[in-house]
Amino acid sequence: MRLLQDQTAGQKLGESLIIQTAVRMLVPFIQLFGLYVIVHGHYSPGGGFQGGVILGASFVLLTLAFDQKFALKYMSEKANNMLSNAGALLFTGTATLCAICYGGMFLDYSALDKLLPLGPIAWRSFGIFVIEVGVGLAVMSISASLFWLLGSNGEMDEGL
Amino acid sequence: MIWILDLMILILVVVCALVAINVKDLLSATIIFGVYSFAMCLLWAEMGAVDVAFTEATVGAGISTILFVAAILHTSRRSKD
Amino acid sequence: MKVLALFATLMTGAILLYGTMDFPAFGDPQSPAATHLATYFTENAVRETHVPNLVTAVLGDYRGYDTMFETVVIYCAGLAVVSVLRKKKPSAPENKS
Amino acid sequence: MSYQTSIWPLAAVLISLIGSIPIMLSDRNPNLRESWTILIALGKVVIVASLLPTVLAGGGFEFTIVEVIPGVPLALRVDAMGMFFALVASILWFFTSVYSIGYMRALNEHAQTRYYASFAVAISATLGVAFSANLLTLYLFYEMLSLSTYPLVTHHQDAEARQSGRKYLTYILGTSIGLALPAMLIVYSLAGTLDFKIGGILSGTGASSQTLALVLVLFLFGFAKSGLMPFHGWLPAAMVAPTPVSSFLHGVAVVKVGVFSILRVIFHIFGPEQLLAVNLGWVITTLASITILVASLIALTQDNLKRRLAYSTIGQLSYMILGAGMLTAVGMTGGLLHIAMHAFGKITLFFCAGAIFVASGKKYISQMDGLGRRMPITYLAFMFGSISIIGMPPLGGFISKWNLVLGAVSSDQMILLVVLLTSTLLNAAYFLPIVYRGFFAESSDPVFDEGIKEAPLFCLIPLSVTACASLALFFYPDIFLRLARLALFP
Amino acid sequence: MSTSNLHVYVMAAPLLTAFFVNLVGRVSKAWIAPLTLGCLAFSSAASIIVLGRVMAYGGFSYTVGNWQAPYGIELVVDHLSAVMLVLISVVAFIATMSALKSTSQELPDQEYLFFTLYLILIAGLLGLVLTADAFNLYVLLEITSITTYGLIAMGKGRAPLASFNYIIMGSIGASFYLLGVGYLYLMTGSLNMADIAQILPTIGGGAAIATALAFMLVGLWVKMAFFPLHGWLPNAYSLAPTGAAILVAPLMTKVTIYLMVRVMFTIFSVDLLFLQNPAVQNGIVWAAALAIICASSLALAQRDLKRMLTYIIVAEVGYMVGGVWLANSTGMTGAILHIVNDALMTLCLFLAIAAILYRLGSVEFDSLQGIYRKMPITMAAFTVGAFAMIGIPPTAGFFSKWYLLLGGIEAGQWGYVVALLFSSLVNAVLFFRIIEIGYFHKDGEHHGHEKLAEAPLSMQIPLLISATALIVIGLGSGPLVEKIIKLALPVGF
Amino acid sequence: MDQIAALIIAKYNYWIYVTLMMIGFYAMIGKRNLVKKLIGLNIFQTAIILMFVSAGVKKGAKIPILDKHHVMEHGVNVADIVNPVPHVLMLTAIVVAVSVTGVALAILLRIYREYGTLEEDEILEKLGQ
Repeated sequence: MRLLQDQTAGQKLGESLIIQTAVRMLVPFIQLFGLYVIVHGHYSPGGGFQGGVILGASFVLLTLAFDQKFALKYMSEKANNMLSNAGALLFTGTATLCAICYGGMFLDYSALDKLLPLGPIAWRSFGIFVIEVGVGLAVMSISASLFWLLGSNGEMDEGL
Repeated sequence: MIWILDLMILILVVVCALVAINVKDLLSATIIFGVYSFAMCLLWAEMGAVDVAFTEATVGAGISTILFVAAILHTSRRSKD
Repeated sequence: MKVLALFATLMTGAILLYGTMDFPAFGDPQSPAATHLATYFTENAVRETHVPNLVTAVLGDYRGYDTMFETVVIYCAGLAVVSVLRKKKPSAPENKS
Repeated sequence: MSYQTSIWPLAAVLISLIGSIPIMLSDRNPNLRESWTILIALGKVVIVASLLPTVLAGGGFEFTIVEVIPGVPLALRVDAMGMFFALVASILWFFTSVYSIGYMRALNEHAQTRYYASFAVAISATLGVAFSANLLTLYLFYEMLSLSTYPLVTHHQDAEARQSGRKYLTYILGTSIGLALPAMLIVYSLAGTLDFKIGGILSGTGASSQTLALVLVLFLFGFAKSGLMPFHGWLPAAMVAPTPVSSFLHGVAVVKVGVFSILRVIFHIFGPEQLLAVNLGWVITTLASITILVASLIALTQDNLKRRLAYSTIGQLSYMILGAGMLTAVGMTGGLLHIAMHAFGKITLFFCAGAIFVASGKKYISQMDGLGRRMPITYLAFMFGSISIIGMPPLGGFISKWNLVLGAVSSDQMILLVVLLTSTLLNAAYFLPIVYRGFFAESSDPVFDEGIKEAPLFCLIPLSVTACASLALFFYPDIFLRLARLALFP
Repeated sequence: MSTSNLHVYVMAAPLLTAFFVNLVGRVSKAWIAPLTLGCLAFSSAASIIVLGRVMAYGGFSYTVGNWQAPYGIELVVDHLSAVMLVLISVVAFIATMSALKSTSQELPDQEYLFFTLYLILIAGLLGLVLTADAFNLYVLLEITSITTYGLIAMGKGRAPLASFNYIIMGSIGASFYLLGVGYLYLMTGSLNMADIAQILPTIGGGAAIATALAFMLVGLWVKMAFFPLHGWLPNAYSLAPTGAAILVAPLMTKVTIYLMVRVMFTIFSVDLLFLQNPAVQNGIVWAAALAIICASSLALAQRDLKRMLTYIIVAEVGYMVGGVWLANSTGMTGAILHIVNDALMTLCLFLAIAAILYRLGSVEFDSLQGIYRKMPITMAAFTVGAFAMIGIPPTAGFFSKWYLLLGGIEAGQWGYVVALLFSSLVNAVLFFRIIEIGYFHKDGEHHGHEKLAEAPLSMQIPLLISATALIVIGLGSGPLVEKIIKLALPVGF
Repeated sequence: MDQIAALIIAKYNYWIYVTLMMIGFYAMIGKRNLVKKLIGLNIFQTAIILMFVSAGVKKGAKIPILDKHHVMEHGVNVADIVNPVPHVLMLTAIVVAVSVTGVALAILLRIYREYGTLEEDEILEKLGQ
């Protein structure tokens, strides 16, 4: 709450308490929905990419309603970078792991069955899930960082 | 799929595209481009490409537009053509 | 310049339109595109991957190689933007590398 | 004829190429550097001479380095014709090395290391051309020679030298890439090989006479080092180089590489019989005759001694091409022999020009009145050289010219006889006045001329030796004659 | 079909290492060099083994994800792609040694970003060579492009503008290619190149197929800067950071030419390309000749070494496009050999430029006076590269030019032959102009050279390796052509 | 008349896509404003996506999300399901497009920092000075 007061004290044009409060309430739900879209990609439209963008959009919303410094508290630049690396690594790493497994080929998730026997087809399904998560992580962090960088002209301070 | 509806959206899309590249104010152009994206997304949803439509809605109409707006606010809105 | 651009555009458009003459009719269920690969995916994808969303199945598994590079593309975009745009503040310790 | 595989041809070619490395490394120590130069030159002569007996006995050597294009290896082969040229080049290089030391030290020239290193590479390339077993290898060494002589031409590094270097490269690289290379490609696509073969590789390929004529003309102009007009402009320009360069490279090695390449093409790519059959000899002889006459006339008008010698060279080179173009046995022998005879004569003349420049600093003929009394040995040598070039007995040049004249007669082309005689008169007209004025005219600047002495010993000895060699060749032309015969009638 | 994964590791090693470079490199710079060089050394070694296997047992196809060919994505390792794998990984390895040094000078704060993009670019190029799927090719094309946009934009001054131009042109190229793929997909329903090739004869040509071919080709031509579409290249390559230029300049256009060969001969048949449309074939060879002549002439007008080289690259593209379209096996051999040779020549020259820039900071002609005295080894290697560009034996450049010219003569395309010779002559003029300035201008005419010294060892070594390679490959081009390139010719030759 | 109507119904999607492509392409090469060029790029990309998606349409078919158990037991009638392949391809294409847009916008900001304008001719003018 104290933070909120600080924000309102230096209020700029377009920042309103109503919006800020609404956004605060909304953001967790948006993020939840983003996660849902990623996880539920097997059964409904959506998947890592769309979910990742929605997660990223939640940070965009935070930035728009408050300012960039505030949003960066939730995900620092460093964390952002780590996440994007982690996401991309999760995908490529899984792909390579499949190849390293004896008799497996690149991106052949069923080969992971040799590590943890769940059945080849189940592994295919699970493998898709894993890489969707990877895509989601990467897309989330990068869509957020794209907006932050463009919005602050590369300074990563106040934002728009 | 209703082809009349399809055609109407298509015409809307073409009009939006024409306006987007011809309007002098870049911010307007961007917003109209957002509309264009959204109409596209409708069209695809109507064609049965739900995933593509979903993606276009989040990306084309969402992130893309926002990035454009962010960039334009840091540069200039004016365009000579 | 503009005339030249217009001319190039019209030429390209004309060639593309010429190409569409051979296309199967819009929405034709017997078109080659709808029968060759699509048949296999529609019939087998769910059984082979246990993913009911065909798009996700094909995206994540059959054409996972594409998707991997798609992720790398956006990762590169992020990096490229950072490298192009990020202004260095000498005081900020976090930016020291 | 059987060829035995041997590494020695490669050694003969490479010794100076590899030798350029110690020369470059001993940059700081001129004495060591020059010792290396002499040593390598001597080694080269010894290797080439050691190959001579076998060749004279009708044998030869072969060495394949690597097959770079299907059917066309990089290969060396020592046959009589190559031996002929290699012998001339390696012997004269030895003398030039000695002469260079005297000349360069006397004038205290800069960048001497570069000079000696480039020289060593150039002689490697020359021997490479001589020993090439096919056209591709020849082309390789031909280009290597062009590139290695470029620093020598531009040695002085002033605006004029750079200009001349540019001209040199434009002519030589331009023609070799623009004309000789496509000609070579056409030959390859017709014959499927580029190997030098007695009787030619193009006979029996069924190429039309138009194609053959095109290829012939491309080759004639493509090897522009032969100075065939109108691609002769580089040679007078290249005279800005130090005199040893002019004498050896532009009197012997470079220009004769051009002629040698053309002779190779005529003898071993086309084959004289085929040229006779399609009646293309007149192309060669016409071009050569024009060059002979025009170059001799231009030489008359030159006041700069080295430029006069350069135009004389252009004219003399075409003698050799003319001889080959006659397509008769005697004529071709004469053409080939003229390579050796002219080499010894012309190098003497250039050595003398250099000696005069070292001793007196004079470049222009009009300033040289009375100089012969101050430098009798030099002028005597100059006289020997002139007479040899003019083709009067008792000097070597007579033998080759005599053969050429006989060739003209035997080929029933009286017009060629006229050309030969006219040009001989012109030769006499542009050389003898120099000698005459040197000995008998009054000095135009007696005060200045007072202090002029003979050039240093390092200069004087080589020019005396080559002058004597010219004389000796008249009496003992045996080796060269035998080699020439072997080359033409194995 | 093979279960060996080695060729995938060739591609995956730089890709995976890129992420680690990003993670570790931002903490400590010291890790960047060993990681980058290590993974590229691994790639080079692995690619050489792959080439050895292909030569011993023949080419094979590989299915990613173990899905059968038209359904999953297929990778093809045949002689041609194995050669390209070796070429790319080795060139990248050599270039990196030098790039590390010049980047630490030019972009001290952004090294980890630079090398992440750099490695992904290499992975993208390697992936492009392997793939046999028309759409996958588009994605990889975009990866290489997007990393290149980023790398180029990291340069100073006008670099962002050049990069933006490249984005527009590159996107047009990629989009045209994608349009072509779309047309093919609509007509055949398949994306696998070999599968499309099987279906095409049943359709038997027609407007859509012709349009697809035209758009794919034009798209790739934009990407490879084929002459009238070359506008983006000179600025982009000459303004890029040096470290990026020495990787991009030798590889980018050559890989795109490889792609053109792939697309043309894997998807479409020789019959469709050449026999049914001799006028088109003829026209493209003439266009290539024109490209060579125009680009060479433009190179003459430049007063900056780097810019001059970029125009030479454009001219070389004309060589190879012409060689491919000569429609005979000699021309094709020449084109493929020239891909290898040109990559090495360009590498050698750009490495020399990097060394000069590192010490001198400029490669304008005027500032090069007396450079031979100060940097003899660098300039010696530069001279070898220049000779190769001109095409002087025994350097590699001569032999590929030999085959190209021979192919031109066999096909009776005299315009192309004349253009090649003209361009060789122009190259001679260009390079001897530099040699003259650098060597034969008297010392002391230019100030600021007092402290100039030979480039550091880590830049000299790659330079010497590449210069030696030019001569070795030149001398070894006989066996190279007989044992590898002849087998790498596309089906139908 | 019926034939024309049939032709229109059969091909109108492709015509529209060509029109959109032309608009985008013209903006890319004909417009002087850099942002306009980028908008053109995006329009071009969506036009291609439209073409691909149109290729996947089947009249009266359902979206490509199936019922797992139903399919496992009874199989599926292919004609009832929209072709999923173009959708997969186009997801990738959209991502690529937005990535390119992002990078291009970043570079635009850099250009603006340097030259203070986004008009191509004005930039060239400044460079000429």
